[in-house]
Amino acid sequence: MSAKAEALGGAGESKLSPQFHVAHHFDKADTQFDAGRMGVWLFLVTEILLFGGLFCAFAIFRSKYFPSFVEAHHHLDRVMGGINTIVLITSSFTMALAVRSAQKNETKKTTLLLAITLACAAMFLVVKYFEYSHKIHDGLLPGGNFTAADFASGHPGIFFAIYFMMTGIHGVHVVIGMGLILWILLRNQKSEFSSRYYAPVENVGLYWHLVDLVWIFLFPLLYLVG
Amino acid sequence: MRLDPIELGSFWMPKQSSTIAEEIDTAYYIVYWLDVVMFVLLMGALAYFMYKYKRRGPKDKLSDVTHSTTLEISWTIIPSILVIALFFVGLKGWMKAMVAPGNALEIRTTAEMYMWTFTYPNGNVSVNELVVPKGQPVKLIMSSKDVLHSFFVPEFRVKQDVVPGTYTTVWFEATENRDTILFCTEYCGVGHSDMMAKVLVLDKPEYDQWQETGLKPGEKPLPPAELGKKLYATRSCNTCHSLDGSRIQGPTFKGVFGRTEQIADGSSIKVDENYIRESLLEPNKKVVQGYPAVMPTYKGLLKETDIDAIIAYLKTVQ
Amino acid sequence: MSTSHAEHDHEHGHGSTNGDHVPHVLPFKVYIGTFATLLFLTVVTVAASYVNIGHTGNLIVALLIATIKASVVALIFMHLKWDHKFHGIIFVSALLFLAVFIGITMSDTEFRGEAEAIEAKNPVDLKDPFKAQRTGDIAIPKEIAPAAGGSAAPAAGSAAPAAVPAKH
Amino acid sequence: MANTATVDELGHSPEVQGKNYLNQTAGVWSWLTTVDHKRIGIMYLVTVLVGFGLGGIFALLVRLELLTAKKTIMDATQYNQAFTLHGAAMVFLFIIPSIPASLGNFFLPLMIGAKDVAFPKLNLLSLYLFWIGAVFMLAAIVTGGVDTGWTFYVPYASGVSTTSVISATFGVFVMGFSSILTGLNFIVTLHKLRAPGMSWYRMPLFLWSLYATSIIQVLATPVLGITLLLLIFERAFHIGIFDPTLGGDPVLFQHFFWFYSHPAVYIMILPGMGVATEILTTHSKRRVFGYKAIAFSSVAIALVSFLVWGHHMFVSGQSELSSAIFSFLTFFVAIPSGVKMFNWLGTLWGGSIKFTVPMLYGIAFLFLFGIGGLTGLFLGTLSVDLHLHDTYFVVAHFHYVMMGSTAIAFFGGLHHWWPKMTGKMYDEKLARVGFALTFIGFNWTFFTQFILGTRGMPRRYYNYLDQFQPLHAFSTYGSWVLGTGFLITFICLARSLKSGAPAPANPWDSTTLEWQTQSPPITENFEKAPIVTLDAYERPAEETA
Repeated sequence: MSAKAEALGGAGESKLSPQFHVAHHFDKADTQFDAGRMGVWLFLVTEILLFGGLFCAFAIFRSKYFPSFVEAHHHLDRVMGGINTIVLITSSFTMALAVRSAQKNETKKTTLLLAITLACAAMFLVVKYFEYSHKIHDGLLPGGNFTAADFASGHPGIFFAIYFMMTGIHGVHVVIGMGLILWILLRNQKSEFSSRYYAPVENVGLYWHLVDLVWIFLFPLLYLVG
Repeated sequence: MRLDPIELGSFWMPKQSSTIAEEIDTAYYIVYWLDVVMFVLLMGALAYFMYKYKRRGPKDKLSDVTHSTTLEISWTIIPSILVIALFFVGLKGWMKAMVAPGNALEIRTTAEMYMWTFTYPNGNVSVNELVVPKGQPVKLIMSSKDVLHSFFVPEFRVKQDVVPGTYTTVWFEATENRDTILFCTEYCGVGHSDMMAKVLVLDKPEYDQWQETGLKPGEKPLPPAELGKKLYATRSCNTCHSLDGSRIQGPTFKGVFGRTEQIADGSSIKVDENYIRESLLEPNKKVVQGYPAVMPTYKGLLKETDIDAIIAYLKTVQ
Repeated sequence: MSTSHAEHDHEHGHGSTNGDHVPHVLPFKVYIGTFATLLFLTVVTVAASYVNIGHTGNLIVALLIATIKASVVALIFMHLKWDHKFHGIIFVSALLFLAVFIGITMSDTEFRGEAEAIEAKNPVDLKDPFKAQRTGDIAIPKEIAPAAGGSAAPAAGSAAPAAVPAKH
Repeated sequence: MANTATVDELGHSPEVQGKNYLNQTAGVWSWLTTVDHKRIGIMYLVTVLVGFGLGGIFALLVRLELLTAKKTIMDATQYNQAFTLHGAAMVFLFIIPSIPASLGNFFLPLMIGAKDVAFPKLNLLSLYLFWIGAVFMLAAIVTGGVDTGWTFYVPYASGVSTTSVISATFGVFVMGFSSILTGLNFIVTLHKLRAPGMSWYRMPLFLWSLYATSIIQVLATPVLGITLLLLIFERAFHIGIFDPTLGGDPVLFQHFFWFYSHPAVYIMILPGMGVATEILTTHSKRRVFGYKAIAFSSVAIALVSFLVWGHHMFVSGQSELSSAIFSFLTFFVAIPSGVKMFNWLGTLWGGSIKFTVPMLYGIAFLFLFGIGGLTGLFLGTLSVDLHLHDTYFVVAHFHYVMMGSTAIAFFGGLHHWWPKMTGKMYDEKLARVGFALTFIGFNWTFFTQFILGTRGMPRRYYNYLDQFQPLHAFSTYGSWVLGTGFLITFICLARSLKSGAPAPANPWDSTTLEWQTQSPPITENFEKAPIVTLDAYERPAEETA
């Protein structure tokens, strides 16, 4: 695929929103933009390591209680998980496009794309809700709360502890992400962004992609291979 | 129980009372002297510079040397070699401490808040008192019933956490005929500092005698009925058989001797020496009607004298 | 010694000379292509999970596809491909440290009790860790073991998990 | 000697006469809503000093209880809470934020010639998060205390303890975010806001140490977050990951905990090393010897610190393989630490050493860090650790590092930068008395504990064997001297606020940028953005000639 960038920067298109100014401690707008991005990347590092702890627990207990993990993962719904994967990838796609349209000063299109992203996120949570209520109904719960009877292997509760912690914390990130997207959507409505200042859209986008990225690993590990 | 204090072998260390202690102390003193030499050199230099380069006035001549690659490399490489050597010093003793000899006497050790229970190969149990033979490797297979504990005998220089849900092991071979002390060294709650136990090191014959009769050197044998009473408690008879006539898991011992019991198959039997003996060794052959057949066998876990003692004791429970 | 100041500004292709930020817009087809790739790989990974190539095989395939998907998201949606190298280093270092964390931790959990047959992978009954030994079904030390015969009754409410194997 | 031509001898040009960041605006509200890194630094400073006072009171109570072998003033439950709160307050409320969040916040932008940190609002947010976390920790004290030890080991903390573990751990969890945000802010600031001419190798070494610290804060703290979250869920909902009755693994908790908390030890010590470097070079007027070696050793320590956490677990029941790997890697932390030590001595060599109060702290740092570092070799040596683990030897070792090194460096830094921060000079004589008592009391208290430890005295013991009583009592007497020393230091500093002489811009004749503006600095730090033409510790040619 062609990765050639079409650099925008023509005089007509670079309107600056009235709210935007370069903070006094930065020498220029570009430095400010870069600083923000670097900050977000560092923040994403912390997110990766936060989830990393759970991935570590998953690896260790999968090895320790392998039969339980295999048996337990059959109780997760691959179809629902798959649908959620597609929903989240779609939201990532629309988010990426929203950043692109913000870069191109297409305010209305940005709003529309952000709204679609928001809708996808909501849909993800709805599917998650159905999955959770199903699990709760069947007693497929973490550790000491596990009540499902028809299990042959020893420690399915550990699997569901990891399942609920991972998807739960991921779900919290989705909710936070929705709040952030709503926030930039409202700011976009007020025409605060332009091709010269769209850092918040870009940075929320980065966060949202990370949420997607985590799910890209959660889905196969929990739903597909157990 | 009065706990004997730790006897000191040197200014720093307790007496060496196990085979591993010497090796660990040697490693300790290697690090110690290395540290002393390093410290004296560093602080000597510091003191000298403080004296030599004390500010005498604003016109003091300042050195303009800002770096020396030779020095940097040498004080990177030389310490690296030293610490790698230290690693191997530590590893050697550690390997010895980690791998128990094959002929080690195995003692099951249970830690719980806040006591130690030791179960010996022949089924003897001691609480908060570890009795080991001198000159024979002893391996403790340990587990905890609740939280983390840690087994530490300063004079033996051994330490190992006791973890619930898994077994950990530690081994040592005692070399001194004296009592010492074992500590719990992993914080385990309000009674943590009271979770100590006495370690009793006996000569092999005395150890064997203790295992056989429960008698430590200098102790007189108990009369059979009293030994039976002790066994009733230490061998957990009391979990299932009451003394006051109440029903627990099994029939009460109150007035059991001479009583006529209805057996599960419908026949009846008078409780005498033979029935008690049989019930200890093959408990589920003749189970009293209305009680579950759940008693474990004591075959191999009780000696003849023990059985006699229990019978003698049961005669007294009326 | 003094040249490295603000080194990233120079490799940053789209910073304009007057310091204004000028965006770097990718063509639409790049995004749509990425999206299609991600959807395709999702279908592949679900399909692959139905093909049994051994648990390790399935795990490797799933992780491989997930890594490809994640790389695509990071490189294109997150613009890492066109971004400062330093941001890539930050991102990769996170993964590196995560690998260290998981790897070294597993050097413990996978190798515990190597020297001790009794420890390895045996959960202990917390209420009575040595129940099996005391009731005499298993692991009676050899001096008295021959006496332990077939008539041994199971312990009361024997919930003990597959008790400790004999040492000898 | 000025790197910038705009600041005059006194540091007061007519335009900014009498104006500074303290009196720019007034009122509590102006402080609570400030985004000025200097004011945020000062608020952090006050908070960590309160934390230090709190931890210190618990420390004195613990030592007092240990005066006798049985009960002295409190029962075992209270004792367990006292040492837990001493540890938790000192680690989370004092040492971790002490140097980076207070001195770092104040001086990092000044030292690179910037007007502020990259994200000033985030900086304020991190202060608020710190306060919120502290409130949860204090709430834990009020609502039943905590008796788990600051390490929160399971299963005791997850199931058995009946105290307010959730409140305390949640407080630490929130403070973790504060730490992450500070670290993140510093990294971006150092990358993006260095003044023209301020290349990486011209930065004062304090900033290299803060950079290394920030790397750890960003990479390690999230793992503490997830660990504490799992602990809270374990306690509240029995999810079983750490619970052996449900198939969980209590040793795994220790891995999770120490993956953060070992690097956190370097969050504590690295900034202290940085402060010591600044003090030693300034007060000996000598350019730092081996600048690059010190700079890179900071980063090396940060990176290696992630590979050694298991040396806290040699006897925990982890695999023998792990222990061997960790012991080997642990020894390599000694190398960069040693390199620093040698280079510090190299810096003093050929200098012009003036024994100012900060310099006394700097020299004490070398002495105490020498002991703290060298005794670490005992604990890294596998077989020796079998005997010393969880004894008073460990207690003495980490107090030499945490308190003898970090806290001493912190107080050294406080005395070094006090004139800049407050615009006031303190009473040198009184400060010397405070220092002397602190130094003597510290060694008195803690060197004794090395002896206790090797003789087999386990830590966290309320009752102990009578044979240890004389040494314990000796250590307790030392703690009173130590406490008096700190009290005098506090009084000295507090008095200077009221009656101290006004401080000149550069009382120590230092070369770094923070001294090139007036004391205290104006809100914008510098009247004109400085342009750097010399290395950090380089003096202009006419001066050295």
